[in-house]
Amino acid sequence: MQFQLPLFPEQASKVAGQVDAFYLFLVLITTFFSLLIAVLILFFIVKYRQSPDRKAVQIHGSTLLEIVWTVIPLGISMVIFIWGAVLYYHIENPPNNSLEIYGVAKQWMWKFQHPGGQREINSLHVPIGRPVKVTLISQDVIHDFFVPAFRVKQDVLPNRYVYSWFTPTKPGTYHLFCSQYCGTNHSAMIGEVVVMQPEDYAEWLASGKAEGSLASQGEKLFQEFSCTTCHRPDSGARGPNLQGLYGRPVRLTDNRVVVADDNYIRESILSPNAKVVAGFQPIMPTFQGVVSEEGLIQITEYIKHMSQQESEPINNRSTPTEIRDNEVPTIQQELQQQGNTRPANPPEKKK
Amino acid sequence: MSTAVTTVTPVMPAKHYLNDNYGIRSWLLTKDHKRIAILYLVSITFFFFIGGLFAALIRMELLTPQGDLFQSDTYNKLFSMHGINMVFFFLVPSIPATLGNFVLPIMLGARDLAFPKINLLSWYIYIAGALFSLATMVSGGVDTGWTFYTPLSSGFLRTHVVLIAVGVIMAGFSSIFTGLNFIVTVHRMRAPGLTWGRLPLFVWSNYATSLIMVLATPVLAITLTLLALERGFHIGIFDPKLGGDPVLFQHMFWFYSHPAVYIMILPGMGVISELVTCFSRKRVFGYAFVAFSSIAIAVFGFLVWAHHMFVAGVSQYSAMVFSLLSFAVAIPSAVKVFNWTATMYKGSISLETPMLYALGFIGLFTVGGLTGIMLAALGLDVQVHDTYFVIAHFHYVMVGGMVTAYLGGLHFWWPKITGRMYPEAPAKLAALITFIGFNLTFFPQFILGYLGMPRRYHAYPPEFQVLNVLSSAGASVLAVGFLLPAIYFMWSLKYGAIAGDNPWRATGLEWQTTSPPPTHNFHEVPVVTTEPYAYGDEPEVTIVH
Amino acid sequence: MAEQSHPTPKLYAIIFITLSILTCATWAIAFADLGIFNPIVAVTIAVIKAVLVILFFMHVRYSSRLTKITVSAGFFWLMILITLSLSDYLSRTLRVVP
Amino acid sequence: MSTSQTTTTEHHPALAHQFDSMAQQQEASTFGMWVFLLTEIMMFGGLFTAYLIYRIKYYDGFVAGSTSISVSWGFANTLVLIASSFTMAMAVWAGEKGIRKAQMGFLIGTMILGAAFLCIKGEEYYTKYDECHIPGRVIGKGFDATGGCSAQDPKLGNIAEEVQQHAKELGKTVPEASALQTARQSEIFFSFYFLMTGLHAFHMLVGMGLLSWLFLRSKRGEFGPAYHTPLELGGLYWHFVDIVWIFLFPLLYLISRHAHAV
Repeated sequence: MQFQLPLFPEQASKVAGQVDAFYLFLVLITTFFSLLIAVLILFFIVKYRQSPDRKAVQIHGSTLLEIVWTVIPLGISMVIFIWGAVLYYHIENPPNNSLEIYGVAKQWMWKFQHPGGQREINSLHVPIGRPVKVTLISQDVIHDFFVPAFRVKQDVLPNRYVYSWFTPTKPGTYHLFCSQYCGTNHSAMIGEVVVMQPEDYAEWLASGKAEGSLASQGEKLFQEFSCTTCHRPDSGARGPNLQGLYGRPVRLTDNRVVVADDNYIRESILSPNAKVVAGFQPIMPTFQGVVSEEGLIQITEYIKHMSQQESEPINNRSTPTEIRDNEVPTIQQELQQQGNTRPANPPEKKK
Repeated sequence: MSTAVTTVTPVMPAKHYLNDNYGIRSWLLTKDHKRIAILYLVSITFFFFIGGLFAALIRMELLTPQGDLFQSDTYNKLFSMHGINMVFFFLVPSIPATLGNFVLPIMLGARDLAFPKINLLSWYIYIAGALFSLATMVSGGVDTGWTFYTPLSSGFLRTHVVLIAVGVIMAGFSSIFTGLNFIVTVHRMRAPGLTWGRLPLFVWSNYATSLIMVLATPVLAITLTLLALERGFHIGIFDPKLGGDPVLFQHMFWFYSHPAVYIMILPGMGVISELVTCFSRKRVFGYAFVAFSSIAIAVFGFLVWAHHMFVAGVSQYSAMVFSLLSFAVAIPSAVKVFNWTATMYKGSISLETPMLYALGFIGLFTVGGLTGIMLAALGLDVQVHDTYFVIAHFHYVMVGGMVTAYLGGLHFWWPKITGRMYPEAPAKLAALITFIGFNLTFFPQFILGYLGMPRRYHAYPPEFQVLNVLSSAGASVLAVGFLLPAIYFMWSLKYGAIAGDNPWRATGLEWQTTSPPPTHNFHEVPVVTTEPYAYGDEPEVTIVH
Repeated sequence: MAEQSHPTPKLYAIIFITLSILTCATWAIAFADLGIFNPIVAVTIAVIKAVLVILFFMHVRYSSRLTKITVSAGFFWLMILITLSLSDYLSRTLRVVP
Repeated sequence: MSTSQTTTTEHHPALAHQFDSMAQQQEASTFGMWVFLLTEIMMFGGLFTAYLIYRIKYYDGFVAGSTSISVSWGFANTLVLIASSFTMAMAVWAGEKGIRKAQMGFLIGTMILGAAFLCIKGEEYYTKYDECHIPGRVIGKGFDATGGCSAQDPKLGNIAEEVQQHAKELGKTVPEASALQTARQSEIFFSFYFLMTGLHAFHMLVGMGLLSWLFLRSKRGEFGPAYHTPLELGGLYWHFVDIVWIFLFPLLYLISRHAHAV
């Protein structure tokens, strides 16, 4: 055949097959009802064609029928809702052991950073067979991270981290589209996702020129901005100790409890007084306009890294095989424990 | 009831609203709802063809994968202006402001709408908004897309966003005034005996539409005002740099724009109810259910807006709530489709042009509605959101639904409006061409969408070309289908056969007055004694044109 | 409904005085520390005042059912806008438990 | 049956052709006004929704902004507006009774109170203009030497100072860095303050126009027991504007007042 006329995009992620199955189910329902209506209409047109010797039979309606065709669609749509919601839940929530990659979108390009510090533009290399979580942020307008072959899509917002995750299953090169209109060259904001065998990926990572891992770059910034002056582990520190902070619930001055996730860390760097940890003074200046998006990602990655065992050396995380399988307790578990133990980041001193 | 066959030769009434008064002033200062309907008809037709022209250029560009016909900036302006003109200046006013304005008071047995001056004012506001839109086009266009998403529109684009925002706000106020007028008229101006249970379904659906216009449009007005202020003064409400939340704009925008898609389909549903009963010569099946489903759609339509935002960064919990509610709004639509189909059962069906459009509507709306269900299903929406699947879906509803219903209604009431018949043969041909062209244009886009072609793409990867070429080919067929009626309607103004009061032998008060009606609609106040659609009781009359 | 009896000047005066007292109350209470009840009390008083104005100054108490439904519809739809929008904002930071 | 053909006997000059009776016309007009007010509720509603979201998000900034505006003026204005609602209600009453003098007197009274409200509002606006709190960097006379608000964050200064001042009164200290951040967040408060009170003041201006027109018609003796619909509609509009303010006052002026000195 000269032209290929595919009906499905390639299935290159674990979830793709599930989405396709759901899609087929819905196509089937759509076809069934459309045909039902079409056939009925055509049948009626022929059967009840106007003719001089027959008059229309006046029927007022039937409550029973109305109930039937209210309840049946309602039932079907509830099935669709539940199936769709479960699938969505699955698509939206990455597992804890994902390989974490960071993406920054800007008009009109994609910039990705691997944990080992390798950067790429408009292309994203990922290994086959393990969940990949891409943390995304935009530098300007709203973009959208869309890989049809993976059946994932996520609007990339300015000023807030969002996530997209997938488990690639098939080596190859796939389209990465920006599917939220973002200005003049919106349609040129196309990248590619290259799915590789793990060993090829490791080789590719090794060939990339990285100025140290993300975390170590973050550490450098951490020193540069003199963050250590206040954020120290000792008791005289003026800022909370960041060791072991990431992913834990934090009690704030107003007694609220928030989880120290990427967005919390980002917010605390840019507007530090918004959510001050209980027991500390709001003395930190803002770093708005001082740190770049990439820098924020690196610092976050460094803080994440500090959460791990002291013994684990920082530069060790350049290869994906060594990504921790972190077992962060859920907020519920943490809150349960609060009766007897303090939150993970207990304020050591008062005032 | 006697069934004696009488033969009548229709004549034009000596005095009617068209020859009551002459001259440009008598039109521009008219307070007659029928003349205002015609003013609207002319204006929205103008915008329909402008919007159509943009669509044609878009489809031309998409014939090839490289963006070679236009610059990407130009292309972005084309689809933006296509969307803005079609949505705010054609679809929203289409049926309510023209057919609704014309027949709704007559259907109620009223001499006019409750507030004729406000009705005229609403047309002038529309025209003022339209001038802003034209000014925007002339001064280089706007490239926000019809959704105006921030922060792109508020802080990044260099085009005339404020100008078009003002235009859209004005168009919005014009529809608020139309809606207000309809609501009050339906409540307060019904003829003696015309109880709520006897209202024609077209009135019910326009009433439901008016509720949405009145309750949703103000939110759009304030949202676009905030957008304009954000651009002018950097007030920081949508600008993330100043601490604002761009997603809030989407919430507020869709609070209007999702109900607005029901503004754009409910009146069409009302038209179809009239057409199906008339050309099946049958009472509508389940009157109360069809009537209340309109209200249900209007109310539920307000609860589902964030299904446009499943991947926009809303919380997963609220995404689930909005998805669940979205299915609720699908049910009344399904009820309507089933009832129309059941109405045809054991009817006496004749396939005049309006009926052809009505049948086309039912088929296309069914596909459009069911694909809407697919979009409301969370897991699938992730894949098809912001792709050509969405484009195909809403064109099935907006064009396959609303435009088809509008054309059907226009053919149906054309004899009432002008007193003359349109030519039947070319009209049937046009209906057929529209149906075929429409499906050829938009069906391939469903597949394109699932394959992953994002919307608003000026250039696209080459593997999408075959489907795009098909779609563009369909668009050229569709264009013929839309141009034909413009030609023969004009022709019929002079040469069409005299229609007579009731060429379709339809029920409804509008058919009991002359065609065209006198300025005050009725020579004596009608009294309603029967339920609507009392087909079967009417005397057989053969009309010889 | 023009024939229906509207309030007398005396009733208007009573409403006016009540409204003034409530205004003073909301002003005074604002300076007392009631914790999270401060905004709640303030808004409750505002609602009471608004209802008084609607019922008496705007004659809704003496109007048709249609008017009453119209007024309620306005506030009902406003509640839809507010609650459903907030449903997103307030649940965004909730963490999904795996 | 909703229409009646009974009362067409005496044809009032104000009866429009599309209506059968004055009663029907009055009902339709009043209902129309209510539907219009419905749209007004939704329009202000959009702003209220946005306000609530940001109030939750930037609570400290909203507290700081709210504390910096004059609660006394806000309180005074609430009383003024309630009084004007009272005089308006009385004007409508006088209209129904057909007492021309009272109509005119109460309308004038309402206008004076409306003007007083706008003057107070103007005074408040001027203060904020002076302190560079008008949203954006363009309008206002600043603290900086050049006399404008265009320099780097001049407007943050006074809020930051106030935040520190209030903290001191409560025996706490707020470092400058933190106060500056609060001040920055308070800018969103001021955006809402000007948007909401601005839209409200715009409605007041429209209302003043309506009142003058009603006054002229009342002077001509057009309103009496048979026909006073315009007066009633004007009243509905005016009371609605009052209701908006009844909500604006606690929402804008009374955020966490208890934590601060007057």
